[in-house]
Amino acid sequence: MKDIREDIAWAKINQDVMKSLENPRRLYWVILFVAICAFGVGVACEIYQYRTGMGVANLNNPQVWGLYIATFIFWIGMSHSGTLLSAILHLMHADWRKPIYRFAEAMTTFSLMTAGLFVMVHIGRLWQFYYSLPYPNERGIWPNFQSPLLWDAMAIFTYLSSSILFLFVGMIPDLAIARDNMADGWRKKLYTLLALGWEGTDRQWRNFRVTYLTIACFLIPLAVSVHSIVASDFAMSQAPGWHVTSFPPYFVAGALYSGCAAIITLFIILRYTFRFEEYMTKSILKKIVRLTFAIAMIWTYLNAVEFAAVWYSHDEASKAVLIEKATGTYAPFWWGMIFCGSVVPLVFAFERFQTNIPVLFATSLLLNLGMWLERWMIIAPTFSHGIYPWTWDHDQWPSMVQWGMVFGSFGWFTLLFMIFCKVFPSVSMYEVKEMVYHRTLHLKKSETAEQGAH
Amino acid sequence: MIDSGSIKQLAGHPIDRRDFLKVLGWSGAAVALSGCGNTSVEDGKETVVSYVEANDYMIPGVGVYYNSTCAQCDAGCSINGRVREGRVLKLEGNPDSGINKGKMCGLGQAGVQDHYNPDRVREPLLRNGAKGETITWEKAYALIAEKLNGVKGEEIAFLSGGVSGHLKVLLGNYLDSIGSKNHFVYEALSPAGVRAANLKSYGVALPRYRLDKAKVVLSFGADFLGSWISPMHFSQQYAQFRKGADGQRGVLIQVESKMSLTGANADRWLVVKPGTEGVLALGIIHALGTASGEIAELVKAYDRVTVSKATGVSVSQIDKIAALLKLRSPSLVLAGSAVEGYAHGAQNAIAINLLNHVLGNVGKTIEAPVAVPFPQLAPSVGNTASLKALNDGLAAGRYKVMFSYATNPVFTAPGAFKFKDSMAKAGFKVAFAHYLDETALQADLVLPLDSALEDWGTQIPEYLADGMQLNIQQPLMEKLHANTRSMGDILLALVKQRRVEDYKGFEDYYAYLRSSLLQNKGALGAGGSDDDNFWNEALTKGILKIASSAAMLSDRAAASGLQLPKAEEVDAKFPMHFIPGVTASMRDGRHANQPWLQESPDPLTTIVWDSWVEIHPKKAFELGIAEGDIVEVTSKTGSIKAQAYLFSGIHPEAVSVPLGRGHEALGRYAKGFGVNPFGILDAVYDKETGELAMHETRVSIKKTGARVLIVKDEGAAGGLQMGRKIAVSKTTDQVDLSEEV
Amino acid sequence: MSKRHLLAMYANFEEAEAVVKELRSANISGFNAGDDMIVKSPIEHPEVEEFLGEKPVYVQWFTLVGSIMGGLLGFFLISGAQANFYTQMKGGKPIVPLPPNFVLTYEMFILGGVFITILGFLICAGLPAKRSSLYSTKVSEDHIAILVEVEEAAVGAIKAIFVKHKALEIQEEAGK
Amino acid sequence: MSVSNLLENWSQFRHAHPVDDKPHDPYKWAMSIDLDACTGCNACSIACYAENNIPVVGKERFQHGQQMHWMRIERYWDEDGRDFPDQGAQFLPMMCQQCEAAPCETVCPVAATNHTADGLNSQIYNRCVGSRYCSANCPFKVRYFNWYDYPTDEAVWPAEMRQQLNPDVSVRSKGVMEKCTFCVQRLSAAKSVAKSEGRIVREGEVQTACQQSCPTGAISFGNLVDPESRVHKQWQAQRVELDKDKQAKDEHEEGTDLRGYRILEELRPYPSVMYLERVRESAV
Repeated sequence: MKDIREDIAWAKINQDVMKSLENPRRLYWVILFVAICAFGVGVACEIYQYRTGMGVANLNNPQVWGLYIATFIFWIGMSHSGTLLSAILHLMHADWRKPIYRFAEAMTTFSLMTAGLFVMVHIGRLWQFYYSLPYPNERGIWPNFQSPLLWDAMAIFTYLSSSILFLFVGMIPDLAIARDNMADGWRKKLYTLLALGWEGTDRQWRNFRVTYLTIACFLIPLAVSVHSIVASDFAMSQAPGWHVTSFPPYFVAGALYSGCAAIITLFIILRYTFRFEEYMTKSILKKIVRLTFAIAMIWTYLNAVEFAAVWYSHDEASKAVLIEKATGTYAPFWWGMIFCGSVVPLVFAFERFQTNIPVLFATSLLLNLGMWLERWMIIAPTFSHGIYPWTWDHDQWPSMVQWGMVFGSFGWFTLLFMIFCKVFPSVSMYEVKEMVYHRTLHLKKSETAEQGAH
Repeated sequence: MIDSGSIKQLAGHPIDRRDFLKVLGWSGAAVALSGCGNTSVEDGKETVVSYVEANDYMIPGVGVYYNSTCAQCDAGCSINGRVREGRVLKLEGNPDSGINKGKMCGLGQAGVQDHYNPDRVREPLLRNGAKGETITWEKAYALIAEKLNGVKGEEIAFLSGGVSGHLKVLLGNYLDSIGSKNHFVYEALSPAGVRAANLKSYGVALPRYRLDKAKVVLSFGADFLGSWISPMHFSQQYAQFRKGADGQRGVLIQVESKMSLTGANADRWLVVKPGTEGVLALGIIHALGTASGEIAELVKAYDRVTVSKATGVSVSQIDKIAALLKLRSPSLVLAGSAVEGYAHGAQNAIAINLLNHVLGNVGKTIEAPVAVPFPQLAPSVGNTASLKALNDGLAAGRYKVMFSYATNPVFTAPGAFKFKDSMAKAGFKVAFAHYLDETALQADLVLPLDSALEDWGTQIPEYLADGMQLNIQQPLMEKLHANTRSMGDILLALVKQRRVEDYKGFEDYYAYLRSSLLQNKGALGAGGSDDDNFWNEALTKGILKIASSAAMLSDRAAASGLQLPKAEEVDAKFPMHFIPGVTASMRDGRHANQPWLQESPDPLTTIVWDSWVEIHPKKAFELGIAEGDIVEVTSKTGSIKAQAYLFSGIHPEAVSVPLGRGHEALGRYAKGFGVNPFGILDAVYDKETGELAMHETRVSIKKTGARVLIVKDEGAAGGLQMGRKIAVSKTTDQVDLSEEV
Repeated sequence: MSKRHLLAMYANFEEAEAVVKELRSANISGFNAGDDMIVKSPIEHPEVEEFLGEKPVYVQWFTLVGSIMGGLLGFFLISGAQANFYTQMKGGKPIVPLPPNFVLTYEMFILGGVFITILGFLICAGLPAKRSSLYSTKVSEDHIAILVEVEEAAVGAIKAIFVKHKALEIQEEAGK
Repeated sequence: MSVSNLLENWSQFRHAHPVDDKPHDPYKWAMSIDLDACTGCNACSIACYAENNIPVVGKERFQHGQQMHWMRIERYWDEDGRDFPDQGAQFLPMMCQQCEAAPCETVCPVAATNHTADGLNSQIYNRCVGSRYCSANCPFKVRYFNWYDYPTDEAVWPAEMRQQLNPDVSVRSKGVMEKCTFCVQRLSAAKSVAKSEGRIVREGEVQTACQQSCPTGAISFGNLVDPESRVHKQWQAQRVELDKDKQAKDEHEEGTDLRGYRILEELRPYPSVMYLERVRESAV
C-alpha cells in the first residue's frame, strides 16, 4: 500500500500544503455553509432560553442537568486525542503522526472551546457567569475551591491555553514557510507576525526541539487530569451510578476513544477537501484505526468493570439505576451505546476494512454517536432514578431547545475547524520534510550496508 | 332596663321596644337585656379605620396582627391576620379561639387569595343581553326596589348559604319587610342527614364529639381530619387522642367505601360495600353481645356471618373490633357524611349512633352541646332539601324575584335538577357575589361583595366546640376595590327601602353592629364596662365568649322503627356506585379559584389542578384501564370524562370523582380545570329527611381510548419506598409513648 | 575594523557540512568558526549540533522554576483565599481542605510550567526577532544556508571556500 | 495578609462540622416531626407558600416537574401487596433537612450555599449562578430551581396577588436555586430582639410557618443546644445525636421502643430534622 514517497521534492510539499490555503474542493464550502446554519440554530435556541428561562429546556427537579452537561463531557472527551496523537506519539518518535497531528491539535482546541460554550448555556444566570472565576474583589468573595466544577474550570483553562500554545509553537516553522511563500496581503502580514521572525537558525531549532518536547511531556498528564476531574464531577457526588471509583480511568478511555473516532472522521474529510491524498496516506489511516480499535477494547473493558463493580456491590440504589438503564425508559439508548461503542468497532478488526474509506467514515460516525450516548446515559438515568424514590421521574424528555443547542454545537465546532484549516497549514510541512529526510537517510544506510555485503 | 325614652330620642321617633330589639336581633334572647350604659347615635358615625394611613400603632416594617373570623368554611375558626404597611399578608390561627386554638388549615390560609383574587367582581353589573354592563349602586338599589314593587312576598325567593349572627338578623328582617318567608338555606355538603339522625339518637342535631376523651374511635365515613364539621378542632383532639392521657395511644378504626384523609390515618381502614355501614354497626352490636331488650331484639338478625357477607368485612375483623371496643372504654362512634348519602342514610346513621348507646359513650365522649342564647343570631344551617324546594318552586314558575348569596347552586346542584333552566324561569335574579361564578352568570343583577378580610360581621358556628362563642369579623385592611360593598351594608340599604324609620339611625352595617353589641354587652360578658373598652376588647380578641347553659342529651336509644334495606340487586346498565369525593381543600368548589388550593396536591392521590376517577386496581384490570386513561363515567343523569387513577383505597364496585373542580366560570384558576361530578348526580332522596342522597347515583365506566400524563406530585415510583428507609413505622407493642416528650 | 555578513546557499546537507568543516579547519584571521557562523535549515538536523559543536540549552531551567512557582502560587493563593473567606464554611469540611487544594495545585503546577517554558523558549531562541538582512526564502523550502560574519579582510577567503563547494548562491552584505 | 492569617490559625481552619464536640453556640436550629401525629393535611405546605412567597407554577409546569413546593407531603403505601391499604397511608413532610454536612454545600462552584453559624444550610440568591450542582447532589431532592422568571409572570402573580408577598422574604428571580430556609426571616427577627435584650431566643419565641399551622402539632422546632427546648428534649429522649450516623436505636437488631430516626443517615449528611416513626395499633 502506498505511503508518502521518499523522493518527493520538498518544494512540492510546500506547494501542495500552501494550495490547501487557497483553493479547496467545493465540498469545503458546502460543509462551511451547513456548519453556519447549524450554529445559527444553536444561537437562536440560546437566545430563546436566555430570555425565557431554563424551563424551556424542559429540565426539572430532579432532572436538572440534561443534555447540556452530557454534551459538555462529550466535547471535553473529544479534545483528548489531539494530545494523544501529538504528544504521546511525539515522545515515542512515531513519525507517522507528523502529517496528521496538526489538525488533531486544532480539533483539541476547538472542541475544548465548544465544551466551554456548554457550561455557558447550562447555567441559569449566564450574566453572572464571572462569579465562578477566582478574581480578586473588594468584598473578598471567592468561588468555592472545593467544588469539582471549579476544578473543571481550572483544568479546562489550563488545558485549553496549553494546547493553544502547543499548537502555536509547533506551527511557527510552517508559519515562516507560509510567510515566505505568500503573496503580499493581510495573510502575509498575519503570517509574518505569527512567525515571530523565524529563520530556522540552528539556535532556534535547538531551543525549539527542547521546548516542544517539554510541553508534550506536560500535556500528557494534563490531559489525563482534565478528564479525571470531569469524572470527579460525578464520582465525587453521592448519586447512585456516579459514585464509582473507576470513573476517572473510564472517562479518560472514553475520551481517547471518541477523540480517535473524530480524528478518523476529520482525517477522511480533510484528505478529500484539501487534496491531501499524498500526505494523509492510507497507511497512516490504518495505524489510527488500529489504535482506535485498541482503545475501543479498553473502553469496553472499563465499561464492563463499572457495571460489574456496581453489580457486585451492596449499593441497592446504584444497582437499581443500572437495572433501570438496561430495562427502563432509557434502555434503547443504553443498548445503543453498548452497540456503537463495543460492537461496531469490531469492524476495525478486519484488515480489508482498515483502509476502506466509506466504511471507516460511517463507522467513525457511529462510534462518536455511541460515545455521545454514553455521556447521556451517565447523566439521565441517575437523575430520573436517584436515591429518593418520591422524585423519580421517567417521563422527562429534552425539549427541542436542548436538541437545537446540541446540534448547534456541532455547527460551531465544524465552523471553527474548517476556518482554521483554510487559514493555517493543516499538515505540518517541516515535519513531513523531516519524515521524508529521515527515511531517505535510512534507505541510504541500508543500501550501503547491502553493498558492503557483496 | 332599657331607657325607652333615650331610644325614642336616638331613634328619632317613638318605636316600641319589641321592634327595636327585633331590629338589633336580641328579641327572644334567652338572657335579660342589660339596659345600663347609654348608646349614642354618634357611634354610628364612626368610620372604618384605614390601615393605609399610617396610625401611631402602625410601625412601617413591623407586622401588626388583627383578629377576625375565617369565612372559608362554616367551622368558624378565628384568624389572626398579619398586616404590614396596611396589607394583610398571612392568616394565622387565633390562639384564644376554642375552636382552632391558633391553628389554620390550608383552606383557611388561602383566604388571602380570596381577598387578593384578580377575578373578583368589582362593579355592580346589570345584565344587558349576553353581557353585563356596569351600573352605580344607587341604580342597583333602585332597580331592586322597582323590581320588588308589586311583587307578592311569596313570589320572592332568597337563596343563601349558611348564615348566622347579625347578617342573619338583617336578612331575616329584610325578608320580613318584603313579606317573604322563602328563605332557602342551602349547603351542598352539610351533614343534614346526620343532624336528623342525631336528633333521634341524642336529642340534639350536633352533640360535642370528644375524640380527646376516647380510647377508641370507630368512625363510619366521618372525615373529621379533612372536611367534616370542624376539622381544625378535631385534628387537635385527634393529636391528644393519639398521645393518650396515660400514654395509651388511641385507636382509630375507619369504615368507609372510599378512603378519606381520616381513613388514611386509621390504624385499621375497613372497606365496606357502599351503604352497608349501618349493617356493620348492628353486626358489631351483635358481636358485642352486651345489648339488651329492644336493641338486642333488633340486632338478632345481624349475626357476624350475615353481616360479613353483606358488608364484605371479615368475621374475624368484626370480632377484633368488638373485642377492642369491649376492652377499651370510653370509645366514640362517629356517623359521618359518607353514611348519610343513601336513601336510607338517616337510618344508617341512627344504626351507627346506636353503638354509642350500647357502649355507653353518650355523656362520656358524646357530650351535650351548648345552647345558643340568642336564637336570632343562631346559625341557620344549610341542607339540600331546601334547594330541592327552591328548584321545584322555580321550575313551577312560582318565583318572580330570586336572590342568591354565598352559594353557587348552578354549579353544585345535582345535574338531575337542571337548576340552570329552573332558575331562568325566575323573572329577576339578583346575585350577591365575590366572583362571576356559574350562578352569578345566570343572574340579571350582580352585586359585588367585600372580601371576608374587608368586611364586618358577627358569626356563630354551628359546631360550638368549646362553649358558646360569638366570633367577630373585622376588616384586616382597607378595601381593595372602591365599589365592592359589605353584604351587611347592602342588606341595611335594602331594608331601609322598606323600614327607613327603624334603621335610619344606622349609617352603615358597622354602626349597626356596634350599637347592637353594645346594646347587649352585659349579656356578652362585659356588664358595666365602658362602651369603647368593651368594643375595643371585642375587636382585639376577635371572640366574645359567653356563658351559656348546655342543651339536654337524651340517653334513650332510638332503636324503634329502625330498618335497613336488604342488599339491592345490581343495575346491569349502571353497575358501579358513584362516590362524590369531598377533599379538604376543594370542598364544594367555591374556593377553586385560589391557586394555592389548586396546586396543593390531593393528600391521597397527590394530583393537582385536575379531576380524576378513583378506581380500584382490580376493577381497572378487569376493564383494561391503566393510569391516565380518560374514562367516561355515565349515570342516568349525565356523563363526565376524566383521567383514571388506580387507587386501592376504594371499594372495587365503586368509583369516585372529587367535587369542586370543573368550573365553567369563577375565574382564571378554576375555569376549565377538571370536571364537575355534581352534574351527573341523580335526584335520589333520603326517604326520611328528604335530603339529597349523594352516594346513591349508579354509574357505568367506559374507556375512551385517550390517555394523558397525570399531573401529580408522586414520582414514577408511586407510593413505594423501594426498600429505602424513608417513612418508617412501628406497631404499638413496639413503642412506649408514655416515655416521650 | 567593520564586519560584514555573507550568506551561502547549498542544495544538500553533505556540502553544507563540508563547507562548515573547511571553514573550521582553515583558520582565517577575523573569523571565529565558533561564534560567527549560523546555519539555517528548513528542518531540524540533529547533525548540525555535531559539527557546530555542543551549545547549551537553558529552556529546562525556565520549566523547572515555572512549574514550582506555579504550584506554590496555586496552593497559597487558594488556601489564603479560603482562609480569608469564612462565610464559605462548608458543613463537614474544614475551611481549608487539603485534597481539593492539591488538585488545583497540580493544575497550577502544569500551567506555570507550560507558560514559563514558552517564555523561556522565546527568550532563548531570541524570538520574536528582527529578520536578519541576509535571508533566502529557499531556506524555508529545501536549501541549507550558512551565514557568516567576518572582517572585511577575510571576506575573500570565505567566498573562495563557498565557491569551491559550488554554492548555489552567495549573498553579500553591501560594505560601507 | 492571607497567608500569615492562614499560618496563625491553621488548626481553626482545619476544624470541621459536625464532629466537633459543641458545633453551634448558642444556636443550632433543629426540627422534629412526629409521623404518627402528621395527618397529611397539607396545611404546612400552604403555610410555606404564604410565608415564603413561593410561586404557584400552574398545571403545565407542574406536569414538567417544575413545581416549587419547599415543603412537600409524600404519601407512601405499605408494600405488602394487599388488595386494600387497610393500615392507611403514611404521610411524610419533606423539606430541606438543613444537613450539618450538606452534600449541596461542597459542590457549589460559587459558594452560594454555605453553612451558617446557627447550623442552617443557607442559600444566597444573589450569588447563585444556577449551575444546579447542589440539586444534583442533594439526596433528598428538596432544592427547587427557578426555571422561569416568576415575579414578572402575570399568570403566577397578578398585580393584586403581588400585594400578598411577604416583604421579609426576597422574591426569587429566574435562574436561581431555592429551598426551605427554616423561615430564616423569622429566626433573624427573633434573634435580633433577643440580642437587644441581651439574651438568647427562648423556647417558643419563634415558630416556623409550617409548625405554626400544623393542627396536630406534629412539627416541633427550636434550638437544639438549648436544654429547655422541646426539640432538645425530644432528640434526647429518642437518643438521636446530631454528629452520629448510627443512632442508639440502630444498635439493637430486634429494635427498641425508640421512634426517632433521620432519613438517609447512612449517607452521612447529618440532617437537622428528626422524624418519629408512625405507629399502628397491633390489636386490630
